[in-house]
Amino acid sequence: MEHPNTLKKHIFGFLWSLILTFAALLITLRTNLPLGWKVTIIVTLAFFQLIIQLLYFMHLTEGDSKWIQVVNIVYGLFVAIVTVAGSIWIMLYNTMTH
Amino acid sequence: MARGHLKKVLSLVGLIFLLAGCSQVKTGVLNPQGPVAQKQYDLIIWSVALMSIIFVAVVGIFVFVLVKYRERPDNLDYEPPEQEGSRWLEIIWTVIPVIIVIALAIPTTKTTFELERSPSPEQKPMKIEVTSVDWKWIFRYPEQGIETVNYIKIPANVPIDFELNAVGAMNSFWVPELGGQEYTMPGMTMHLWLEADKPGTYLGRSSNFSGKGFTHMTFRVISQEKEDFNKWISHVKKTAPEQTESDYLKLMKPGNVPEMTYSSYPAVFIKEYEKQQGGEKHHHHH
Amino acid sequence: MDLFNFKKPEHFFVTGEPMIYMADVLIVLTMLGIVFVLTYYKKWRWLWDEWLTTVDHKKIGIMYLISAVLMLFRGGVDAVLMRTQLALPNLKFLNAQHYNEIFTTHGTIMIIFMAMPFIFGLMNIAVPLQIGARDVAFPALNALSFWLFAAGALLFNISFVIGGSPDAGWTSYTPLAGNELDPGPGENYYLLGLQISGIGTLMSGINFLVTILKMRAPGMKLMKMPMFTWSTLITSIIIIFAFPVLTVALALLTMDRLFGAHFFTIAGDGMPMLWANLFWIWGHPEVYIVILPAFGIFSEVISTFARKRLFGYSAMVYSMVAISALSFVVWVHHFFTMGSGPWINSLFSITTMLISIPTGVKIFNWLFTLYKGRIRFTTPMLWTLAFIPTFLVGGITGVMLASAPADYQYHNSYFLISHFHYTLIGGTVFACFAGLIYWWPKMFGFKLNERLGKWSFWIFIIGFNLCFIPMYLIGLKGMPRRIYTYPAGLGWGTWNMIETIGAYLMGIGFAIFVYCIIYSIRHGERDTTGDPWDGRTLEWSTSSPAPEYNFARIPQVNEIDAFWYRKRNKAMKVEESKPLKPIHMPNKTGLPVILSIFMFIAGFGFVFEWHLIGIIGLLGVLGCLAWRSLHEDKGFYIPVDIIQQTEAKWKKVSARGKSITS
Amino acid sequence: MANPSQVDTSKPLEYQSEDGKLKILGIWAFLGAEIVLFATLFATYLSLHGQTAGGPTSQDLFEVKEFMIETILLLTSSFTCGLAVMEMRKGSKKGYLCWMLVTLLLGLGFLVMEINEFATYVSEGAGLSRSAFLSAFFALVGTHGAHVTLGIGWVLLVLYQVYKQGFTPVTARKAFITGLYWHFLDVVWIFIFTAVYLLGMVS
Repeated sequence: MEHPNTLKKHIFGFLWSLILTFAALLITLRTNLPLGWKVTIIVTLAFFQLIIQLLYFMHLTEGDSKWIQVVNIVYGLFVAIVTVAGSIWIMLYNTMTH
Repeated sequence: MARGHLKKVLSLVGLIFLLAGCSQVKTGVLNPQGPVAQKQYDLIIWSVALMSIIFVAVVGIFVFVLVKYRERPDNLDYEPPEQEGSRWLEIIWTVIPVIIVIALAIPTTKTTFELERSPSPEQKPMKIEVTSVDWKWIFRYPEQGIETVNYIKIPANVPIDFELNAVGAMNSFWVPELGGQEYTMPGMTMHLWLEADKPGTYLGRSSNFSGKGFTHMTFRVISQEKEDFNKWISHVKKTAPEQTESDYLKLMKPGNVPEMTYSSYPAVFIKEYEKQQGGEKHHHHH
Repeated sequence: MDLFNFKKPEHFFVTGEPMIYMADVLIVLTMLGIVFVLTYYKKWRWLWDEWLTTVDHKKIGIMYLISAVLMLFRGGVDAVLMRTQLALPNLKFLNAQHYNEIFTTHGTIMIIFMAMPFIFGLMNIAVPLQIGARDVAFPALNALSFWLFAAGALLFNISFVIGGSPDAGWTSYTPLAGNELDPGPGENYYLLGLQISGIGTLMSGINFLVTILKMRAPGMKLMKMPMFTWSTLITSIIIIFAFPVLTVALALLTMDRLFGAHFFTIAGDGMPMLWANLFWIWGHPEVYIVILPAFGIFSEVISTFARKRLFGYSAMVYSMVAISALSFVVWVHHFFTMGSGPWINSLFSITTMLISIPTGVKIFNWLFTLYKGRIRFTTPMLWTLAFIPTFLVGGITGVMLASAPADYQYHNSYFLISHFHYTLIGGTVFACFAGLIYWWPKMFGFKLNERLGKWSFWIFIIGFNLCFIPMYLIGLKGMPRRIYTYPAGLGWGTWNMIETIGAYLMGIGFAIFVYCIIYSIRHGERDTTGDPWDGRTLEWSTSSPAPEYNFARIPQVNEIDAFWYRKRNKAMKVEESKPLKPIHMPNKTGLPVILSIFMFIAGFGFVFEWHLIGIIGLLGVLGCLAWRSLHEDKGFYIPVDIIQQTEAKWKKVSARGKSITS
Repeated sequence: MANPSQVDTSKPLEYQSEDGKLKILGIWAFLGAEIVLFATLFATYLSLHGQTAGGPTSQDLFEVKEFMIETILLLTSSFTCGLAVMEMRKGSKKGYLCWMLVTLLLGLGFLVMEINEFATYVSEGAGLSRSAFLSAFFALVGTHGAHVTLGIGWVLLVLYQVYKQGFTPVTARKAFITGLYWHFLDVVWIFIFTAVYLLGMVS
């Protein structure tokens, strides 16, 4: 647990982040998926990248306070998602339902 | 049936609480004069009734423990027991509030959706366009082609579809006796249904702070029998002045003005002007 | 953006009102007085060494409390002025503009510059002592938090005499608060004052989070922490995740006003409603930021004066956790009437109602803590007991407001005003009084006079209810908030008169409280034992006032209410037999004050759109940060013999005190 | 403030002192706050994306090549920053300094491209005050850019201290914390890349 950041892991993380980035680019520009699908897929890919950075580069699960760190990030993401999704719903779609 | 009965009893309890100690409370929100205000009034009374259960329970326990367990000269050697808590009590005072919340949430949701629709769907509605301007209310009757400022006349028992707009600051359009309010916002058209049961005059106002002249941003709502209303319309058509573009622009300047009546208004010019003031309108999908 | 624009605003010094000239004179006289006293008694050095550069959480707490009481006075004067104007129909005591400014500053000051620092003051005083720590995790950062708060508060308050007060309400809704409808420095003061103190608040949140999670005495598991510490922890979490929203919202409106951006303007396709949305995403959690610590204080006071451990401890904790999560998903109930559709309104109605469930759990747990207790009616206990029915009324009207269709009738009316004063005064302000009186001996070594305290309590409580109960009624009678006058004949007059009388009584209650402090400084009962209330938590196990290092030996904790059990089990002696070690303490630093002065300069510059001054201020801030990075504070050690001397002195006085009383 | 005498040598240097642990946890809490700060800017941007006031839209402005290069620069800098911290844990001062310099250069490259992008938009009349959409674009992307700028300054201060003092519990902690901050900026950029640039190309 103490020294997980070997060179191999870093390279692994870097390659994955490149792959995910280009995948998102290709899906957006080179496919004919409906917009809703594109949005869903590339946002999901972004969250995968987030996890990779947190685990491989940022050592989120390291140290005495790893659980606090994880809960902290999860709570932050909860508020972030509520803020973004809630605002979009309220600002753009609030009266479209009837 | 049983629930309806309970509701009545509780409503009574609620009313007693609300009215305790005050005689002439019957104005404003507590004096509903139309179906919309009536629905909201019923919901208010229902919530007061539900809340009084909690109120009575808590105050009861509170007074009891204070009297019974206060320190007295004769109990100074009493050492209170160390209680960790009680699973059963915890469950009781979680479950009962949950039930109360459900009992309030269901009519709340139902009424929220109902208020989006005409209160009397079988009646042909009338449309009135409302624009709040710093610091006055402009009302246009698109079907009749007339315009009033700081007062409206409406036919009783006809659902009115108020289309709310604003130039300048946000305001809120509120006629307590006819129903709850809705904001008027620049660049965002909104709708509010109201209806009066019978002829009468009610006070309306802006309830959302909008600057210096806000306090005096009131208007009268005069509900009349249909014939009287129609007579008024034709009278206005015959006698009131036409609104010119410069009359309109004068109204757009900040300030309070008295009640006014116009037999017509420059519709195309106004539309252009308000579009320019309000930016591109977004989301009004009614 | 013109760097070298030093345009003077139309009215640099506010003029025209006799009241303002009076205030000007008073301010100048007070400042001259302070300077004179400090110089005459050669106290400048003392001020700098003991207070301005201190990093001691206890002193920082005291400075927060002094500021908060001053701000309570200022906000209270605002309130009394408003109530005077509304006492009778058609009064001309204040004009519309003046009234608008006063309700704006009243709201902003009470929430941001009174309630927040009051709570932070009490947290600073009590939390490190409650968890058996020497200080907070980042003492210098703690000082910086305070000084940034002070800079923000000062900036906001000088708007009164320089440049003009903000006048768009404490919610500062756009487009009214935009440049087009409200030009001039007033709103800029609001934006920058809040921004600067908000940054300080965020840092306090981080500081207390780390302090509580990492610096507890050995054996104090999370579920053995005192309830006030728990509430501080939860509050810190809410601060960390809510305040950035305010930071951004304020920054965006600042960009609209200063740099021609179009977030909230009608021109350029901005959305005025977006401000309301962002403001309340922060604003609702903010309500819980000031109410949860209040719950914590009440928990401590109730369990101390009922001589019983808190009933349902774990349920109390879980309900706070639930409240913290729910507080982020209810914000739309502040603008049900802004065209949100029925789906949104229904959903947010229900989430809002859900908050009442954990809150109810807490109320019942307090009641059952009292049950089978032996209740002592001390002043802190009176404030706490008064809280229960008061907050209950605030809470049930809150549930009523949560019902969207009913809210269409309550919204923006005096019904709403009364509701949130019942929660914020009945919750937060009562807790501030309770906590201040409760921890007063720990701060200063003497108790406040109980008789005067009770007088101030009863007068305040009677005044409070006289003032706010009629507001529910006139709200239902259609009286909206923020009108500066009203005509006769609507049936509002009598009630308004009663409200005004109530407001004056609250003012008198506050005045008696201030007199009580002054009286007690000379005549208050000295606290020689460190434990004047027969307390339960660790802060009462050290001397009053606590020594610089808090505890000579870090206590070992085995139970909830650690000190209570130690007293029962006579474990004090065991504790005292352990050897003393030198204690490591952080050094004083002047950097927080200096950085905050730069921040103030930056804020002042941007208020008047003197961008060069603003940028110079910001560069100063960056310079301070860089300096700090290069000068790590290594701290110093208090040697054992000094600790021994300090402890011996206290023990001697304490023993003498005990022999006298027993 | 924690007692410096409590040292646990079984941990990496930055975690050895109590003070280091506190500060690392503090920075995590700060990053939690930063998540919400950027989320608010994203919420604003996504609400205002269509509010162009007849001015240029995202499709008119964004260039795939430009933002892809920016993205690759920042992703790579995050990687090299990770390598630097790895070198630090091996105790190699030289390795750390070298990789961190590479990181800074990549970051600087990113910054130059971004400033260039902004300058182009402004010169095309697509500045901050053109429309709500552009206000929100500059606020979001600009705040990230400001963070990168501050990050560069901060890293430079730390590099200087590591260069002078070598690795102590204090400098190691500082190096680790700046590393966390730098990775975090990369994470934020991934979301800007997704929600601003990619989505801006198709809607």
